[in-house]
Amino acid sequence: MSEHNEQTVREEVRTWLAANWKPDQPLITWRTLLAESGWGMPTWPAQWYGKGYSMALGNAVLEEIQTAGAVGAAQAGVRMLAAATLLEHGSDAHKAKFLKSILTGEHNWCQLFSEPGSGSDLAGLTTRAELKDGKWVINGQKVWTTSAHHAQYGMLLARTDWDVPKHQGISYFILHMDQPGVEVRPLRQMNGHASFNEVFFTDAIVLPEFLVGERNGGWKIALTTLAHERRGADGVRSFARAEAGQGQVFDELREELAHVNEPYKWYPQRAGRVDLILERAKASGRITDPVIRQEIAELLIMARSSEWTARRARKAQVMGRPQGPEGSLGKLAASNVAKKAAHVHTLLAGADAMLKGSDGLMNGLISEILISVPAISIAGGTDEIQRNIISERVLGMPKEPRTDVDRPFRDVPRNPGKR
Amino acid sequence: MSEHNEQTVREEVRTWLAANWKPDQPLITWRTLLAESGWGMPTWPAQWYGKGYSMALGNAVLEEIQTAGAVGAAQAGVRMLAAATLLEHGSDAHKAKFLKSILTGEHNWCQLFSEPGSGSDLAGLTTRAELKDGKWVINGQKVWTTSAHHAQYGMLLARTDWDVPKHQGISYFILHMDQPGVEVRPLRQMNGHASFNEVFFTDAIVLPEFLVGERNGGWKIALTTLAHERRGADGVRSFARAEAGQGQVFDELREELAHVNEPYKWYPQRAGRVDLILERAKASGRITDPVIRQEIAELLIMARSSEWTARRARKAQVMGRPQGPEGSLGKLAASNVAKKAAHVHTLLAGADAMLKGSDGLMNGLISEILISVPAISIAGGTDEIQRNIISERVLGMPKEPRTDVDRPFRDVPRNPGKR
Amino acid sequence: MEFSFSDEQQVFRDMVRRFLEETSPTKEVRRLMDTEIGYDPAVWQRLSNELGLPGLHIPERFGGQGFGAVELGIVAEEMGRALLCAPFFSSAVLGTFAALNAASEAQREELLPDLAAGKKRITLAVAERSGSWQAADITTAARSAPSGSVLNGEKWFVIDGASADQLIVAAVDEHGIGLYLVDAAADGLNRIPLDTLDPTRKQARVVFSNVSAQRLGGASDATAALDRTVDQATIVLASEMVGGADHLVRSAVDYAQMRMQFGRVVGSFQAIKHKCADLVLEVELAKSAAYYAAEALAEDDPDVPALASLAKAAASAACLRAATDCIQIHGGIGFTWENDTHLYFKRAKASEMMLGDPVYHRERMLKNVGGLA
Amino acid sequence: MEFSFSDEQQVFRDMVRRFLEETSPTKEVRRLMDTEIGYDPAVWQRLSNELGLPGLHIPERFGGQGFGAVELGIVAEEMGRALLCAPFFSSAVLGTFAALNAASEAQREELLPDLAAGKKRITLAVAERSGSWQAADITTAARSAPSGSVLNGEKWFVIDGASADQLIVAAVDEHGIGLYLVDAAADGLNRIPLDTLDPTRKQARVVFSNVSAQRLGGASDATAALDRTVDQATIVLASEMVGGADHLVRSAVDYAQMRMQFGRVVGSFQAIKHKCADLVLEVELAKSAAYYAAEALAEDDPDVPALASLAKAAASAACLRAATDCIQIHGGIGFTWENDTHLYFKRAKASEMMLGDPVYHRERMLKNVGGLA
Repeated sequence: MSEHNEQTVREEVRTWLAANWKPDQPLITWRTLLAESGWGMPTWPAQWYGKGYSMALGNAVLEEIQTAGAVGAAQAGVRMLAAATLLEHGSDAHKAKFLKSILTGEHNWCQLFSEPGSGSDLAGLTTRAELKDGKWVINGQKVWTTSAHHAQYGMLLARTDWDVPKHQGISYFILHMDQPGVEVRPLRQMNGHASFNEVFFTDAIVLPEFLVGERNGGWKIALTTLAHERRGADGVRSFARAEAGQGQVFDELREELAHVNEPYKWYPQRAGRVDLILERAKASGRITDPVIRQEIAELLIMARSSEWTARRARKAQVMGRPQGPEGSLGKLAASNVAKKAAHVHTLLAGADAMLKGSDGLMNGLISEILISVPAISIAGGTDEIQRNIISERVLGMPKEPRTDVDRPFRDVPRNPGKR
Repeated sequence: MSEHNEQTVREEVRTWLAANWKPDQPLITWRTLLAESGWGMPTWPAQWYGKGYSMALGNAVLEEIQTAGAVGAAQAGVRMLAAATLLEHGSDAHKAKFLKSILTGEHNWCQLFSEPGSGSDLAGLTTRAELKDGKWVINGQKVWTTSAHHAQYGMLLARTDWDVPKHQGISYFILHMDQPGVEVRPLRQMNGHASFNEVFFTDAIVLPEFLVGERNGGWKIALTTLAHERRGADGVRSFARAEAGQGQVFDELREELAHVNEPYKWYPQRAGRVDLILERAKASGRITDPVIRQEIAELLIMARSSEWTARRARKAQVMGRPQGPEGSLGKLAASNVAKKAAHVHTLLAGADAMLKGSDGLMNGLISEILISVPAISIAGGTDEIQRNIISERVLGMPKEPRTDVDRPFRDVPRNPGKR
Repeated sequence: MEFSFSDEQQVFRDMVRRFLEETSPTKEVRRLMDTEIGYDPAVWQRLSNELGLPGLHIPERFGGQGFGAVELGIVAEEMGRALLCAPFFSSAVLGTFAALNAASEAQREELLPDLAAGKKRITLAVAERSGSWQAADITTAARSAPSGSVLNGEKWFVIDGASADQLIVAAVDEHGIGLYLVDAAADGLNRIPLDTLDPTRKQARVVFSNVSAQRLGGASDATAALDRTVDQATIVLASEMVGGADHLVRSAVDYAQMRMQFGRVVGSFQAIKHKCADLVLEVELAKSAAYYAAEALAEDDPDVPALASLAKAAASAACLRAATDCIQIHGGIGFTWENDTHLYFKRAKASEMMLGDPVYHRERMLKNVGGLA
Repeated sequence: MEFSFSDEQQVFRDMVRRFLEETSPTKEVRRLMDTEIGYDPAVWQRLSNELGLPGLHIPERFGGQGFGAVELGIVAEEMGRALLCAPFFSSAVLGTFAALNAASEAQREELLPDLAAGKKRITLAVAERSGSWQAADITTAARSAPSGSVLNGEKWFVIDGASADQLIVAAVDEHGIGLYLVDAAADGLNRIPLDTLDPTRKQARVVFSNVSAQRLGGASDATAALDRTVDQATIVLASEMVGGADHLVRSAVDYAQMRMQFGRVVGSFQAIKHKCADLVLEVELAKSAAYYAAEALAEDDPDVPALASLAKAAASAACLRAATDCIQIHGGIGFTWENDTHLYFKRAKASEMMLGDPVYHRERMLKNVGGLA
């Protein structure tokens, strides 16, 4: 496919867009066109809604779509993690059945990995899948499932063999969420939002054809999903982008985004809102306080250095350089920045830090920072797990001696099943 | 012995002192009298230079000695750790041979426990003792041995069995330092002082009668020594006390103290010299700087709270209350205080922090703080070991799974013998 | 200084703790925090009648028990541990100390017996929009009127301000600062509940428009009485915070002992063990500071202002850290509404700022450092 | 901003690193730190002749290589890693930048070729007894004299002040601040070596009693040139510190991988692993700051003053922490003279204070925050 040079490709896209893109059509109609053309996911294989292009060429295509002001393939939620996993490990039947509706936005997905009893230790999961009468019967519980309440499908990890070591008895399934054995309950956080769900399975059913990969071979597939998640391939990070076009496509897109992004609206507060610090320092008058100024400076130094470090990592990746330490540090850095920011916001708020809602500063935004930041050092892998990862993968330090990986999972001490 | 009431005892001591104490006699003569009278160590057993008194009654005796302005038994160095260990685990022959000269100050002792390859993991020691022709032959190396260069005897831990788990193959010996197989080399620290020594054994000899306790039973005896060390029973802490009397006893005592305390003269600097902070803040003019004031306040809060915590612990001990968390925190608290103090001293010194010796502040004292404080979080048990102890003994958290305690020491991975 | 509680004090602590374990489990805290007044009058009555806690430190001649700051600190510590929802801090601490410090003998005779019996709840209103508890920042004004005085101004962050029976209000008058007693039902008084981060302790904004008030004490500046009241309350608040911190340490350790990951309890990982060790160190130091300050208050030590600030700064840091670490050690569950840690976190965050933040108190401590140096 | 080094820059870094590994092993550092001048003239010559490092950033027309701040940062980082004892910072950085910023074209032609070739070592004297590198704190005075100018005053903390061939001296004169070139052999010049905490970089006190001097540049205030010089040197110093910090991280990790306790390498304990993880994070962030500041300097970004201070504050904290943690991870051995960590620790401690301490730089960064906000 690299016979195309970039200019030719750009012209091809433009021609196609000129013929097909118009803002006044149903969003799904447009995205179906886009998916079938292969332009929406140019780096995907040509046989699966893509063009098989390199990352660079793919970026050129996406640039053209953006320049034309056209709407791209659906990105929100965890759909892209599902897509990436299916592209890599799914059967052709899986790809044929699921990929298009992921791109058009018709079907939403959720990730059914974490459990109450297995958080940091994901492979310690105890949700069970048992083959009965030719169908997989699922029993157990998942948690921290974003958007489970409006997902049609879930990527499910369940234990299918208890007599082998923990990583070797897990299978990866595609679960249809809309069935009697699946109950989704919102899980409220300390900041009052309920961005996550608990999902309970009581004899929920998965058809045998919806096993992904081999039976008991689910762990390495899960690692694919997780690797894409770490790379930020989920659409979560893009939630802040406003889509301001005119026409039916955009109206429907805004509706979709409002819906999908709802659970994430406190995420910027969780990150500490460094962007508000100087404004708040001026508004509070404490910008002249030398003690506060030191705190602000420390925060800005951390925040800017973290950004620059992330940009170093991205640049190295783009240049094809081997990843240096800077690549694995982002999450821990973000956690440190957020904690420091919450501290500075507290000092800047003074006694008003005790107020919330409409009595609180910035209509409660500041108090939302204070009660959201504690999540950032936990969600998506605790600081402690990040430090393990950094010390092992970046610094090459040895793992701790493990007592849980070399024996049948049945015999590994674990949390009681009930919560 | 508790038939004595305190008043009777006090009078008895006074009478004895009136008859025997005079400042113009050789120090050793006086201390021999004191040791033989039992008044010097009133809580020791009556048959071993003591009176068998309770702690309270013993304190009354020592008060009387102090009130009379008389010099007490020798305390400096680690002699009292040796004495306490021998009293508990030594044979009558050991007690008869060693205790008196400990009390008179004639013989100094050192503690031959730590090795280059076993610091935090003391029980991993590899100095070996082999019985040849009826004598123990010692080979190996010790380190961090304070005062080894002027000690006549050492408390030595050596491995006598390599085929049993690590704690079960260690024996406790009394080693005569003045012999050809023992070489003492001063070990210079980053602050330029050489307070410690390395001690090398090349076929050094211990006579069989100088084994303390059972062969291979040395570990629990070592724990006795270490417990007394933790309780501050070594004389190290008292080094700052000046002895200001007139007469031959005092002249000789001052000489002894100057000699024995020499290695410890940087210890106050290692602790951060919080006592100098306000004086330095005023002298530097930075006492008016709000940023520095916060740092000073944080330091004083830590330092005062640490003192009060230590006093809570002592008071609880005196009252016979069960030890609370406050008892085990002192060393870690002291380490935190010292580090913070070094930071504040640096800020107060400004560019002058770059100078030392006579060019440095307070004739180099401040620079000595800066380059001595790093030792406090290591010496006598690292901060990490303290955190283990606190979490396990105070908070009751479980030990980490161990891989080194249940198999023959021979098979435990360890540092290469040579350094 | 004693550096130790007496056997009697220990017995007293156990009694208070048992009472609070019974009456203030977190289920009850959760129920009460959603009510308007934020406490259970029946529990308040029991706490007053059975234990006499509101009058603990009120002299016996005014119907109190005549104990001192050390006993009060014990009570506050246990209340912090139990996260009790009650008007104790507002009425038994702020209001009562203000009355003790500023009121005339006749006024004391009028006010204190009811306070001691828990029959009347009187809070103290000092801070205004700027959020300062310093006398110099007060702008609410009092002027003499034919019958008593008249207040105009606005107070913020008034604890239990919307539910108290009476308020003692710090105002500027011709003598400097005066403390004025105002009836909750007085004309011109408007009490607006504030939406607070900490749902377990209610606050109100109180607006005074020509409100009739009675000045406490004689015709002289009450700044010293106000400052002393704030110092006393600051020490009690520090005690409350170390109680909360101590609970949080225990909660974190208990969870870490129970929670399994990787085939081990997480409390066997050094990352968790060392975090707990550092935490218990900070909390024990803060306790020592709170105990020392309470003893100093009981002995009327001249260093009380410095020690109050020291104890508050230490307790704020320790309690907030304990709450943050407790959430972290719980992992995801620690961030849920269902888990109790966030209730303590929010109390810690609010207490950190109440009566002055740690930066303020560190500076104030150093200004008054005196014998601490 | 590039956020990445080019392939050529990487090759250059490797070359510098190899050279320094060969010429500046710690055994050599230990030998040189005990000498009076504190460096090896033969190595200085090789470094000048073979690599042209002193002239790296000097324009080609003055005999330099015409590279920019990024390449200079690379060199400084590698020198920090190797703890090189050499007059590079004093002469190639401070002196050279001062000449570049302040000298007239004729003076540049006179000075820069020798500087570029490493034939002359010219240091810069700014700070005085008060230890400030700010123009406003300078009291050393210059007055016009029949032939050139005459200096009176005293400079402190002059790097390589006792061994440099010439000094550029910041002094107050009728235009404001002037930078004056003084010959080391001039009458009335007294250079007294200072006893420094960091034995690897010598400093001197320099007393001027009617010393003949030549003013650099035209008859106008040189404050801006001085400030820029200090900014440039600050960025280079930050680069040097992150080099040292990076070495220390590696040293700590290597030791932890090798040292056994309790039957495991200590690097398998979370207490050590997590300390190293936190450390590498801080060091990588400081590196990013130093790299960004160097790029900004190369691009003549208006935020250079803020970025210089930001990079210095970040690098100081990271380098000192790296040294402290490296000692801690080594345990007892880390505190011995025989172990090399203390040499880095002492350099870190001195560099922390050189050209202004972190408190100063954080405040200064915020004053100039501009585009960083």
